Amino acid sequence: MLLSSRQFWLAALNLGVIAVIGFLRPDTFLSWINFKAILTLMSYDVLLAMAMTVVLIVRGLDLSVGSVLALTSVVLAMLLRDGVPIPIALAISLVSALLCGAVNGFLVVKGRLLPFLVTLGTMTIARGIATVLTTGQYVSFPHATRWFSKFARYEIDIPIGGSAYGVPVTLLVTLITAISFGFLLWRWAPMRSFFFIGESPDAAALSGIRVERVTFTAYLLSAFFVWIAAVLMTSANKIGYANYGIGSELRALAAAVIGGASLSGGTGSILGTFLGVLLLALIGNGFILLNGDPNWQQATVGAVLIIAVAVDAIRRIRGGSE
Amino acid sequence: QDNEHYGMVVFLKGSEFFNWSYAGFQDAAATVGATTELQGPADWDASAEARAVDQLVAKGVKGIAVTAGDADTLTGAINAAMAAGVPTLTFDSDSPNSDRLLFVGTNNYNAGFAAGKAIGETYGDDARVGVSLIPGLDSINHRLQGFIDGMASVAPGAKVVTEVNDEGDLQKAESVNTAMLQANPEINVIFCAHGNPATGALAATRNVGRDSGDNKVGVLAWSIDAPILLGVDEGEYAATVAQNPYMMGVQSFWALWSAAHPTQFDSLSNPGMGHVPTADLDTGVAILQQGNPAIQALMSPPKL
Amino acid sequence: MLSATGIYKSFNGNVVLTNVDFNLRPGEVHALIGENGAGKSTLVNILSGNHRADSGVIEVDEVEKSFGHPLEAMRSGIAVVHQELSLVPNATVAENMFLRREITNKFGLNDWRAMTEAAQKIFAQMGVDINPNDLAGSLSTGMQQLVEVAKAVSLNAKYVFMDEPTSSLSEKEIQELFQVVRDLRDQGLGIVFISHKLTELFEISDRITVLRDGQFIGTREIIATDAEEIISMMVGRHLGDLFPPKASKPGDVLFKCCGLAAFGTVADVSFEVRRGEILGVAGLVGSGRTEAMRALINADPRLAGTFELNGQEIEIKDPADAMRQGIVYVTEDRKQSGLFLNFAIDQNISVSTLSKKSGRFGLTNRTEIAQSAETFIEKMDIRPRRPDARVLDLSGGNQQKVLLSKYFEVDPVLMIVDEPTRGVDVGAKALIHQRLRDLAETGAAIIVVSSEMPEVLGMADRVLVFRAGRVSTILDNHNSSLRQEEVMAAAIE
Amino acid sequence: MSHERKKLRPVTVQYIGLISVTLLIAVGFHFSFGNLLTGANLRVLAMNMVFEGIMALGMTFVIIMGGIDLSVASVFAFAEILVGKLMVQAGLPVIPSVILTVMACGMVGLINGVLIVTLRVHPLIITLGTLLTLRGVNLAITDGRSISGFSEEFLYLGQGRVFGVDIPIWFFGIAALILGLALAHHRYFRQIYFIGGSERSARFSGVNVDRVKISMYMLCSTLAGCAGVMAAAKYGAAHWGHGNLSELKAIAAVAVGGADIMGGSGTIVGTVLGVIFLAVVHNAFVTSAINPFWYDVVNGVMLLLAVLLSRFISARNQRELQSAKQKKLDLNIPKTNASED
Ligand SMILES: Nc1ncnc2c1ncn2[C@@H]1O[C@H](COP(=O)(O)OP(=O)(O)OP(=O)(O)O)[C@@H](O)[C@H]1O
Ligand SMILES: Nc1ncnc2c1ncn2[C@@H]1O[C@H](COP(=O)(O)OP(=O)(O)OP(=O)(O)O)[C@@H](O)[C@H]1O
Ligand SMILES: [Mg+2]
Ligand SMILES: [Mg+2]
Repeated sequence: MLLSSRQFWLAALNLGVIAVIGFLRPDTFLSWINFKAILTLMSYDVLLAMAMTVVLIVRGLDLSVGSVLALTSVVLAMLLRDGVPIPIALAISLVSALLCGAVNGFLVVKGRLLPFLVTLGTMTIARGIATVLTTGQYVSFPHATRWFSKFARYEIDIPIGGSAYGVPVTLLVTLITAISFGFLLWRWAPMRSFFFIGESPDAAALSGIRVERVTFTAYLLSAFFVWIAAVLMTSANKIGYANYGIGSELRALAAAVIGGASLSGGTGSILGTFLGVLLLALIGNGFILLNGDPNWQQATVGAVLIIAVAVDAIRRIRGGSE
Repeated sequence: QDNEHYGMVVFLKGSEFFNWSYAGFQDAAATVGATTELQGPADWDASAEARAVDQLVAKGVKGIAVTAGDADTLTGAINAAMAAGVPTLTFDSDSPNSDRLLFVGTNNYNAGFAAGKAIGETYGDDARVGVSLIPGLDSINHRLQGFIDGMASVAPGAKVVTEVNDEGDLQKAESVNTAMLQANPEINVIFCAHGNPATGALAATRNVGRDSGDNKVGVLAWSIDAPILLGVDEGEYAATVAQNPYMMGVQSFWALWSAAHPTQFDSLSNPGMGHVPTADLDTGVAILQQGNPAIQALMSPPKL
Repeated sequence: MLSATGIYKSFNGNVVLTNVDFNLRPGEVHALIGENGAGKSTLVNILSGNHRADSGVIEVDEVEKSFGHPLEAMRSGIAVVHQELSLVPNATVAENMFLRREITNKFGLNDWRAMTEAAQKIFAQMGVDINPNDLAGSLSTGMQQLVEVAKAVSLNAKYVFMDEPTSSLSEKEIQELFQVVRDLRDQGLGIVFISHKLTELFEISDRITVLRDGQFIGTREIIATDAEEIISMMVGRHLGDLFPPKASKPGDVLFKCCGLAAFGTVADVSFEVRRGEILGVAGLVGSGRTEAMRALINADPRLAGTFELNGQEIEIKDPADAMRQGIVYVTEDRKQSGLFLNFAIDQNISVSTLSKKSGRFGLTNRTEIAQSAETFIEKMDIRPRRPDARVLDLSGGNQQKVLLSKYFEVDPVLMIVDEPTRGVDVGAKALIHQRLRDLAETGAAIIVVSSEMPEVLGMADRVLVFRAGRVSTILDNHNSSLRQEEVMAAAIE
Repeated sequence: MSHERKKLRPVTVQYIGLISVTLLIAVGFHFSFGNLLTGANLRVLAMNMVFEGIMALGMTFVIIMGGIDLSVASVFAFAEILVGKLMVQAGLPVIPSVILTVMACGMVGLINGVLIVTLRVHPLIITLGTLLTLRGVNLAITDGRSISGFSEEFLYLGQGRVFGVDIPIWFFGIAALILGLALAHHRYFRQIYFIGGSERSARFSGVNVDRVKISMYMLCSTLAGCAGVMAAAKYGAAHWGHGNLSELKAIAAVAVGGADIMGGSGTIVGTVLGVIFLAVVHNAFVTSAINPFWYDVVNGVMLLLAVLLSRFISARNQRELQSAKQKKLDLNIPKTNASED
């Protein structure tokens, strides 16, 4: 079965929301421009939520995704500002992101500390360093090669049917990353071990899985996704900023959980996470399209989270084990 | 004998705007050999500012300049500081019911008025404005009121169509403004009522394909951040409202310094302290458009 | 008298108990027996308020009861020693014993001293040496079992259920426990005793009730029945031998272990195993057998030890490394470190061979996974016969079969099995023994660690006896001549 | 009997470590920068952390139980706003307003608890949901504006002093004392160690797990509500942004105090020490006027060091236990050598 029932009802829910908003505001909502905007703008959240999903599957947690995003973007922007060639700047920023992931992974795996505490610590530290580096100011890089500050928003025309749809590079990169990683997670043998580790680390070890190494890899992978988001965000906004992604770790967690990941590990999928982010984005979008009170906008994320887990729990309790 | 020491308290510590203020504060202090420090939370939590004020009083600074993240929340702390004999004033965001010496900053209503007037003059009665803001901040409310009045003063037919909450976040600003433009295609101006959303709002115009051409949505920024100044210079933004945060810092310091050094005349409002201006100091705004020479001057932000 | 009549119970539509009658008189030990999944634990759970029956009547001393929570059952004088230990590891023994019945001082606060003393008194009565101030988690399984019994005693319960209390006890501890059980019976308590070990039941019980597939088969007076009858009631058929014949001819030395040591638990363990041989490992609980085996594959840090496989010196860096070289260890703790409880049977069986089963780009091959699961469901007689059934919903014995299948699937050359049949019914036991012997016959070597002496003697070609973290001796059993006393002597001494 | 404990328990070691480090920082900074250990500064120091401290007390119970409550920060702000609305906008007198507010906050805990036990979803998720929702509600019902104009009697709750000590600090001290005593010695509260250690076992032992859980979430948000009420009185204003991220500070304090976030261990003494430690570190930063941007970095490092330390201590204890066994093992060389046939 391709869709577990969780993903199925999430997809249905998304379609339901689309139908409702589409019915109420057909002119503005049901346009490629609007969908393009929704999808592109949720790209960063998708990447961060993917980063969260990977570690959730191995029974971890990464509260530092938002801070690492900020730190990575700051590092990248500062290097570009100082005239470092783009490939080198990208490489160094990747290393700095992976370093954060490695610290998380190391402390969780070798220090046997709880991921919650470890990443709570690194969350504070990473943003702290980003702020120290920039004293909180925007870092722009007017002298870096032009293409870098253009590419994330560059639109590639993809012909579908008769007409061509312009898809921004940000969205394209995110989709490609999500689809290829989602596929690997679903079918690639080495990545299947993530699920076994999350379900029972002890049993996984005795089943010949190198638990420590694989768990560490999950944190690195998480940092890698954050790096992609940081590069796209830095390019799209043309600045590095120490306050990027504040609060995004909680959004990412919410989305991943709505998508079926669990803090007790062993479950989660990229499709589910994507649908979770999409749901939150659609509701936020619909809120504005329907001219909802902007004050209530913030409450929706929490409410959607609670409702989503409640629906799932009721389904689970009622439907029993299967 | 220790140097005289003065403190500045801000919210969103580290934001470029307050860095300008602090630079002014620091530079002014340096001319008389005084030292300074910057305190406050990196987020919107005004109660943390109140605690920072308490802390500075306990530390025994000579004077405190505070920007009130929330007017009421800081009243108590400012009053306590004044009662303890530490001259305290507000800058940029006021706490009008407190005993502060005075307020140094942009008169937000006036600034909003100027901005509204500029839009009214450019777009006339056709102006349909969407506002990107954080609800509930007094300063922003005043700006908006000023904006509405200013615009009405020259173009009575112009209208504010809707408001969206950008939560002070770049990313968020882009999504809500995009949606706003989608929902209200008649909008032809986005008024960013504070510093953060401008890049997001501009990106939003691009997302809906209205960043150039006849149908272009003009973005009025409220910021002197380098990327935005660059954008103004390149014609991406319609204009930006430039406050004068550096001068806020400088004036704040001098007022505090004067209060801490009594001369032959007492302060009119706070006997026992030195003589300070008896009215609030408006540091003014400039509406910067493409080609304005001030842009180049502001492009290199201060080093702290 | 405690009686249950016409009990029905189903989980999500799966009927687990149908029309079960059961009664327990004061002053008797009543054995409950049945294959894995027959519904014994479920019955206990219903009688002790942990689950609610779908229908049926429960009477305690002629009064009809309906328990909604274990506490209510406790108040009616019912205490349970559960199949899985239920002490809280990081609280003291005394606090565990008196939870919810704390002795308090005049301020309403806990009176720790009084509780310690009360606990000491009970332990003294039972004749066991346990410090009430120790953390429960620091005790061995056997000790914890005794604490649970003590807890039931301290409840002044009239009816005590013991769900497989002996499955992780040594012979000596079992005898201690039996003594306690007899004392309690003589004091007029009614005791339900669940075990898969028939000999034990004949030794301790007065009556015996048999369940099969959730149905009540019958109750017999123990003096009026025999093992034959009980087994046929249990399985509904005649059973063959419990143990397969011994190795026809052991081959060359396959694996050699020299000077194995683990910090604080195991020292200087050396032995060798031959192809086609089953090496039994006996010893008292806590003698370090499990630790030694885990240290062998470096699942727990090893202090020292060198190994030879097929005459070649090898290194074993971690369990994965061991598995790569064909050495596997099957844990005694299937729930914690054996199975992926929330995953399906096929997932569990294929976990170690995923890469092998995957195609060119390392993509998993779903049909092959399902096929191998079906093979094992057939071969190991796993129920339910659906590869996609969740392991959590399986009974203990079937879980054990899934666990073993996972390692059979690897085709190991050396298989170390720790307590291969803990909590497994007789029918399943015979099957598991046969499968282990089958593997040995293909030229693999097998090490069977077991606390059940008959199992060791019935399975092993040679028996390695542990005592206090060291090898006490290695005894020969090729012609099944070894006697229980010899092994015990080497284990205790 | 020889049933007495001779060894220092690991938690004791952690407490001693925490106290010494705290003192070291305080004294060190006092002598290098002056004015840390002055009366005025100590008061500021205490007031700086007191609201998070009160939340941390409640959090301790929840964490020992194996749960977590992220929603305290929004409950805190909610209490401020509600008490403000009741008094300033509805014109209720002080006492009923405060009681109603605290009860309403207890209700949030009730909702948290009920959702957690009925849905069987990890408390982190449920309370994240309530955190986000309630924060949105706070923003919406105030339109983002602050509420002020409290009466003098009410302000006394936050600004008044008894024997020169502020009321919130009294509240923290007394609450810590009573709750600490109850947690250590009262049977109802002892149950949470069992729930945290093993929920299943607790249930089998007759603990009404669901009820205890719900009551602890209620306790936690009630305390957060009390903190919020006093904070409104302290600042003379209620605002949705107040107490932002204080849930993380409260959790950090509990963790630094040596509680296991997985549940089963932790004490009020530890939490109080954790609160004091974090307060001193923060204060040392401010008084020394080291680049304040470094504060977050140091704070994060401190948290990691503290949990590493407790990890290290428990590992060492484990090792000592093993050493004793190893000695026994070394002595116990068998008389008969392993014999092969
Ligand atoms: N909570 C549950 N949910 C679903 N099925 C259950 C549950 N508890 C037990 N079962 C099923 O009920 C049946 C009886 O299980 P039970 O544990 O009572 O067997 P048992 O006789 O104690 O077996 P064993 O000897 O292996 O302990 C099994 O098929 C089991 O899978
Ligand atoms: N009397 C005891 N008091 C405290 N701890 C004990 C006692 N007996 C054993 N232990 C501990 O319990 C654990 C069980 O040891 P281990 O698993 O090696 O024994 P085993 O021989 O494999 O027995 P089994 O697997 O049947 O329990 C060891 O960590 C041991 O230190
Ligand atoms: Mg059972
Ligand atoms: Mg063992």
